[in-house]
Amino acid sequence: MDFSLNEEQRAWQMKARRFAEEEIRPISLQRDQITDPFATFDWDIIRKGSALGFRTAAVPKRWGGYGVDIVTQAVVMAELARGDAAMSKAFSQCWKWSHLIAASCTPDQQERFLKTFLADDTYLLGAGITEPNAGSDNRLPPGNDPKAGYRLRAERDGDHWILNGVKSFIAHGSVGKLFFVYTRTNPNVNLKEGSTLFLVPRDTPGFRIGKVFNKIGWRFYQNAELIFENARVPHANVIGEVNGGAKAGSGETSGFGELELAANALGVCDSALEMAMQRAHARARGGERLGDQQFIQLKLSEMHVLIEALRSFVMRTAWERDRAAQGDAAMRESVNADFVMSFSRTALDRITELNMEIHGTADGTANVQAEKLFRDAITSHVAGDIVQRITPIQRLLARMRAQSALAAARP
Amino acid sequence: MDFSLNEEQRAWQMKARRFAEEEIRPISLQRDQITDPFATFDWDIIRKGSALGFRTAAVPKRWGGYGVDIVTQAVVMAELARGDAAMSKAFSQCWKWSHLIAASCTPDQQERFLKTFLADDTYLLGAGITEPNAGSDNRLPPGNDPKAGYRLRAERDGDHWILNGVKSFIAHGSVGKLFFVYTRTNPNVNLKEGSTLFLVPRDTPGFRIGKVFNKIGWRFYQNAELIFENARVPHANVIGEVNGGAKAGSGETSGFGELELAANALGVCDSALEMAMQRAHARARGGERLGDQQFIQLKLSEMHVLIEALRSFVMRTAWERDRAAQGDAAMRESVNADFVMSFSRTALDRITELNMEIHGTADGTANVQAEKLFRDAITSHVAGDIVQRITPIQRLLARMRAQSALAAARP
Amino acid sequence: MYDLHLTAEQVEMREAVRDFVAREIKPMAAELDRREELQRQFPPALFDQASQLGLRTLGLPAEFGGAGADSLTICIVAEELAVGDVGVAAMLTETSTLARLLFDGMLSDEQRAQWMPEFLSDHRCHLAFAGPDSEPSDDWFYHRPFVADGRCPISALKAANGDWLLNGVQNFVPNAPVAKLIIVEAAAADGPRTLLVACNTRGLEVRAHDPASRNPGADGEPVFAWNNGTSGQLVFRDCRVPAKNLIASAGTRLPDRGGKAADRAPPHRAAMNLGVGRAAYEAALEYAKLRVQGGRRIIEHQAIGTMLAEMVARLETARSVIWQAAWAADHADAYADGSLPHLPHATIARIMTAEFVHKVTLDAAQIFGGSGVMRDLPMQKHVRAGMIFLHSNVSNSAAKFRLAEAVAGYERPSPAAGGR
Amino acid sequence: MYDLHLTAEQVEMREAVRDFVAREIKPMAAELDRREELQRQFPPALFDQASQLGLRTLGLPAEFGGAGADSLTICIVAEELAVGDVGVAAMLTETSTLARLLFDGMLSDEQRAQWMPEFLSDHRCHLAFAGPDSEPSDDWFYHRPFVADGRCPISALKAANGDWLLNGVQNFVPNAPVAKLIIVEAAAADGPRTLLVACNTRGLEVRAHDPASRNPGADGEPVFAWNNGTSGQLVFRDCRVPAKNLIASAGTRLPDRGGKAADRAPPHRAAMNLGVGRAAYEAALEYAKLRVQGGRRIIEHQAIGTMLAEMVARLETARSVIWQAAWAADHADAYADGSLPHLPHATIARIMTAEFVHKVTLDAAQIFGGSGVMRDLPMQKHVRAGMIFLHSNVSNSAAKFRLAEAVAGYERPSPAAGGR
Repeated sequence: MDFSLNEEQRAWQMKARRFAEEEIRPISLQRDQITDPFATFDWDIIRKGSALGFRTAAVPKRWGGYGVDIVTQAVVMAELARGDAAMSKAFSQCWKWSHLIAASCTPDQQERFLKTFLADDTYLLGAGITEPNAGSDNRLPPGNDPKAGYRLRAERDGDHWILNGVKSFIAHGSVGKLFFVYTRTNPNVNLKEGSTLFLVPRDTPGFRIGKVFNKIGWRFYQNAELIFENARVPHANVIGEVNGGAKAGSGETSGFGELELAANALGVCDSALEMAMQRAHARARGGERLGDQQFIQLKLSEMHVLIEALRSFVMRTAWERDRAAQGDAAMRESVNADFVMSFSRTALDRITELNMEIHGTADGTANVQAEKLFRDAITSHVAGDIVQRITPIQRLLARMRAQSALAAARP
Repeated sequence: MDFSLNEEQRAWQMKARRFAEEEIRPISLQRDQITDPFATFDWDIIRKGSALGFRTAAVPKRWGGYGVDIVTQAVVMAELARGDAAMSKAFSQCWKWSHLIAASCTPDQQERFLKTFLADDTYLLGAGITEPNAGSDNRLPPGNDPKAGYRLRAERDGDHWILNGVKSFIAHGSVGKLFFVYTRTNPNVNLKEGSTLFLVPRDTPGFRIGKVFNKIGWRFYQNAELIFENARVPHANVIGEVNGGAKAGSGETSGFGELELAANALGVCDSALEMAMQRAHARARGGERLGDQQFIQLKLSEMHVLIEALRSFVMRTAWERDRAAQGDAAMRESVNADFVMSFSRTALDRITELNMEIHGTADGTANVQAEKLFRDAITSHVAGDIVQRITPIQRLLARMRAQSALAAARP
Repeated sequence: MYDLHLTAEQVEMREAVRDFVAREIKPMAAELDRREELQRQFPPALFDQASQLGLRTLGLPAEFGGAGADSLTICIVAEELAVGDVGVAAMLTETSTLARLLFDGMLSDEQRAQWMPEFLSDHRCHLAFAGPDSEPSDDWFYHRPFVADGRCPISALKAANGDWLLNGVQNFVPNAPVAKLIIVEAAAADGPRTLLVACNTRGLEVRAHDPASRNPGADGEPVFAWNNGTSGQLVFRDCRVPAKNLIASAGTRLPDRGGKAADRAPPHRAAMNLGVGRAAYEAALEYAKLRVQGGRRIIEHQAIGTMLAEMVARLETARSVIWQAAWAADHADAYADGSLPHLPHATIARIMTAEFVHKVTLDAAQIFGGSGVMRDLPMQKHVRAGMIFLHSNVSNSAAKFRLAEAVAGYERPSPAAGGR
Repeated sequence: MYDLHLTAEQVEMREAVRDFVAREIKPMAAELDRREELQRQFPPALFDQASQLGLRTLGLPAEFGGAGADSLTICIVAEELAVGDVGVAAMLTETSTLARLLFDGMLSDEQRAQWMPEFLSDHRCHLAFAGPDSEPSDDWFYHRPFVADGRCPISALKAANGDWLLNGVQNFVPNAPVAKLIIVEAAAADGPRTLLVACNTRGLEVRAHDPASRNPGADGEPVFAWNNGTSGQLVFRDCRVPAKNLIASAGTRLPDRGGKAADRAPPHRAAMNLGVGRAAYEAALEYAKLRVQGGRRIIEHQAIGTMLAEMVARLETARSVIWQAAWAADHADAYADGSLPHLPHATIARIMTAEFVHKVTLDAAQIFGGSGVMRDLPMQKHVRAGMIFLHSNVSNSAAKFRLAEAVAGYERPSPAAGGR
């Protein structure tokens, strides 16, 4: 048992903390308050962060990246999110690719896209799954219903595929240069058997960006519509096999997606707690500090308890995912990444709300920063939703069934 | 970052797990259901556990114990509690002594009491703090009020002290052979300045056991009254200094007391989850398993999430306490042991209740074991109470004040 | 015209019951609390007094000799009784509810003429109901037809002369130890039959459950008695019940045991549940005003004050919604004229009260510290009683399914005959 | 006699407001929701219609030309309006509440004669109140005297002819952008004065808050507008107010802004809060009936069904306790005759409703998934409105302190004059 970071991990943590304090925090609120959802992005912070390695941190060393482990990734995400949840996610969104590419891409694809990604300090990545009528069905498809799940159509045309349809709410949709797009290549069978995953560069003919969604929080992080009108994508951009889209995506077993949001939430919680402790310490009325009041102490206590539980759980899970990546079969089976994401939801909602309570409101005004954290928190409420909560249980119960079937089969 | 146990820790875990399954669990419910609160104890399980080292696990090796670290202690407590919370506590209650003795006792005291403790496989330990009118005041004394806190009086009489008063709700009161008794040696000043801690063997003249409290849970673990009527205790049994009782007690900085209940709660939670998963897996109505129902899946999910968060937090805190014991100053300052105890309260209440929900009730009946776990859970509700929650916050805020005073004093 | 004034009769009834609780029930409950649940036995004198106050026949219409109280009054009384002792409240409410069901619905005129005089004149004549076994998951279904597979553990065989021969053992029958008349649903070869059986019928033995013995429940796992009243075991051995005691040729579903009828039934159980919460709150409030820690009465600490405020807010809110549901049970026209939305108010009252009171009892125990979990003090009884209300007789989970079906407009296909 | 029937007038009024909401407010609200909060401006035609329905003068007694509605009717209306748009509800309720306070309490007969005709005849004449600055911790005290140190940012200097010269800037005054008459509490050398100021008085400028500018709040930290109505900045520069406009020679405490008077005040704000919850619930219910995932309408999933059941149970319960408090505000005798316990029912309604609706809005947003957090869709507005009710105008934490003091029987020493 050892909960400490090694030297390299610690160095990344310090670098991220400094960057969050010196670069992210000073512009966080200002970017948040821009009304036009298209105008919230800031390329300068991306370039600065790229220079420090935050964009490419997760690309394995053999391809020229930093190849940091998942513990480091968790630590860096949390530190950056302490400055701004959306800006942290703008970097970590690119890490998914590193995981997926390692799991599922051909050397040719790696060659074509990784080099550009590493060289261009504004090269951002996105993935297109959600469609207006396909949300939780993508994640928990109902049996054999061919109508359930995403419907974006891809049809073969010689060496190319013709894509038609719309993806919505796509992260980095308006700023990304390369997208992982899930399509239906056989609309008559279910999602699992009839979908294909494509690499689609931004400049693909017939592919354009629609509206940017006007979210109430995570303002810097843009979610947009991707519109495909006879978009032509070369066959060489298929990831995995045709009609093997579900498999291509699930080859990435790091559990990074879940851990990513949990680590991000941890950073936001830290930021809220910092504010609340500072307020309790510094604010006085009639000679009495706010923090002298028992009901404030109880709120602070609840915040601390949830945060330290979350920190413990996030770091343990990150370690588990590293072990899984190194081939530990038991860890590969662990569903803690799902659970930690659910737990982060509880902690994040409660902690940002308690911070608002401690700051209070009066005369119809509220503390700007506390309110931003609350908005950021509820914006990510899809993480840790019902599907997120029941999926791992279904897996665990299925495993119990398989084991008892096995036991029953034995003499 | 490494969340795994080393070989020795793992061996203790396996030994405790086997003992819980083979020895504790078979008698747990039966002991629980005995009506007479005096009659619930079972010396046989104590002897068997002693033989395996569970009673003396925490005594340092140089005194002939096993000297296991705190991570191991946490793991063993959780495993034993999986069998029965009260039986686990019957062993771990003895470990406190090992911590306190290392921190505060003289070599002579160690010599006199440790040897007997190690040799006698039914030698159990207890500590007397609570009195009928002194509960939370002992832990959070109100400023300078000499009336607040315990009142048991000790007066000097040559080489002896004469003790008069009553302690209530004392763990192992009816079965212990040695007690750490907090007394007032100067009733005119506050608790901090006027209290003294004594070692009081069971056979001390003038000292006897009163009633055993009839708790609704933790039935095996007996809390009793200690009655002192001109009890004579030698001066050589003073721990630390006269009027230094508060300090003598606080010399034990392992945070073990808090961690103890959190680790115990973890074991009870594991036991409840096991039951609930088994029920969801095995019980079917009309061809459908209970676990196929979404609302059951959500309850199971909530249980898993809380348990894994708690496990992460308990193990991290145990590691921190080991580091603190090894001299790590930052870890010594950590208040996570308080926080993890608060968190364990939340998890324990919720998980045992969810287990009851999953088992349900009908026609005025309930599952016996599920109801026992619920009773055991609420019986420990004093752990994680208001005092427990606000004390660490007061320490953190005081630290902030000291730091800002320091900063202000600097040029 | 919206008006929350109680009638003078209602206020008087409440005062009378409060007085009865203070004088008779509380002193007795304090004594009983020190015993094992299954060994609690109520003194017969208590029955007499309660019956003389009209509590045994509270819900029975005046035309049949009862007190003819409306649902609101019944709830007011149930709450007050439960403040004193939830077991007494449950026992009296069970008899009062069954009396209405039996005498104002199930019995023919001849049957009523036969049993009514005895029931009315004997202050110790209580009622019990023994129906099919059920298990928790009976009510755990949503948006689909209900398939009841609970079986009657009692079998009925028709004798040549038309009498019925009952055989079988039924555990955990509420009111069994005190009932003089028992409504028994038994399985005959061609379907269920409901019979009225006097407790002294030859071949029927009423046994107390041994607290140490663990009977397997309907699902085969060990269970133990966990209700708020008194219950016992019925053993039928060739028990011959005359043909004229047949009171229904099919199964009987009690309205407060779930099902659509429960949606607008008077929320008696919720009212008792509220009484449990009040008992816990009142004890905690009194203690918080007396106990001094930290140099002042603990009620003056913000944390304790906040807890007490939350407790009283929840209890007042629960009462508000219980009374609304009680009134609605007697005033179906209020749904038609727009005064109330078309919702199952009794179900809502049940859900909210159970969750509120559960929290209230845990908080109250917290305020009491170690004394909150002592078997010989009343607080732990409140905590456990609160849990029982939360999980039994349609759990809150199942009640929410029923409420959701109501808002979704789901119409369940009628169950096969004999469903309970 | 306990009776929950609404009068025909109450039902009609509710139907009229529902109709108004459906026809006028909802279409407009959908449009307004796409704008930044501080740029929302209500179309004047809406004011006219609302006023013609009597909503602007709802609480004003009939003898003064108002609708003379009782507290229950006011709460029914406030809830319905807030289902349409909480901002419109807050604006109309502010004017209606202030109208009663002003014309039926603060003004002398002469003053009433001067202002009443204009107020009654001008459908667009709204009212605002500008009092001392407050900050959250103003109400965060328990079991000890209250020391208010909020200062009036507006100063009043008495001119030689008795007129008052006002100077200063006050931020975030509710209704400021729409008010034609403003009740101003200003600090004179010898204590506070309350004056009635017409919005077109020379020297008074009413400004909209720039959404991007961050004004420091009373505690010096940056704050931004966070209320449910419309608010603005008042700038006084040597604004001369005639002596006859002096309406109180001391400060003015509005009952629904906390303090003991709030305990039994009509729970208007709780009713609006409930309307917010209903808007969220109704949208979620509709969506859950339409949206198909997992092969069926999501309302048929147990998890969604349970959430909707909890939502509707909470809302019905909140309405029950709000109506109880509303009725109690008009019927003090019910406390005396034992129909209601001696408790601050408005405070209880406020606490329960705020917590319920907060949870309801979060659940509703959860059902909507990503659409629940889109700025140009109404759901996020409900979530934020719910948070505002939970934390502002006496936060729930402070309301619980007041309730706890009530059950503890704590009597606060009267505050020094001028406390708000």
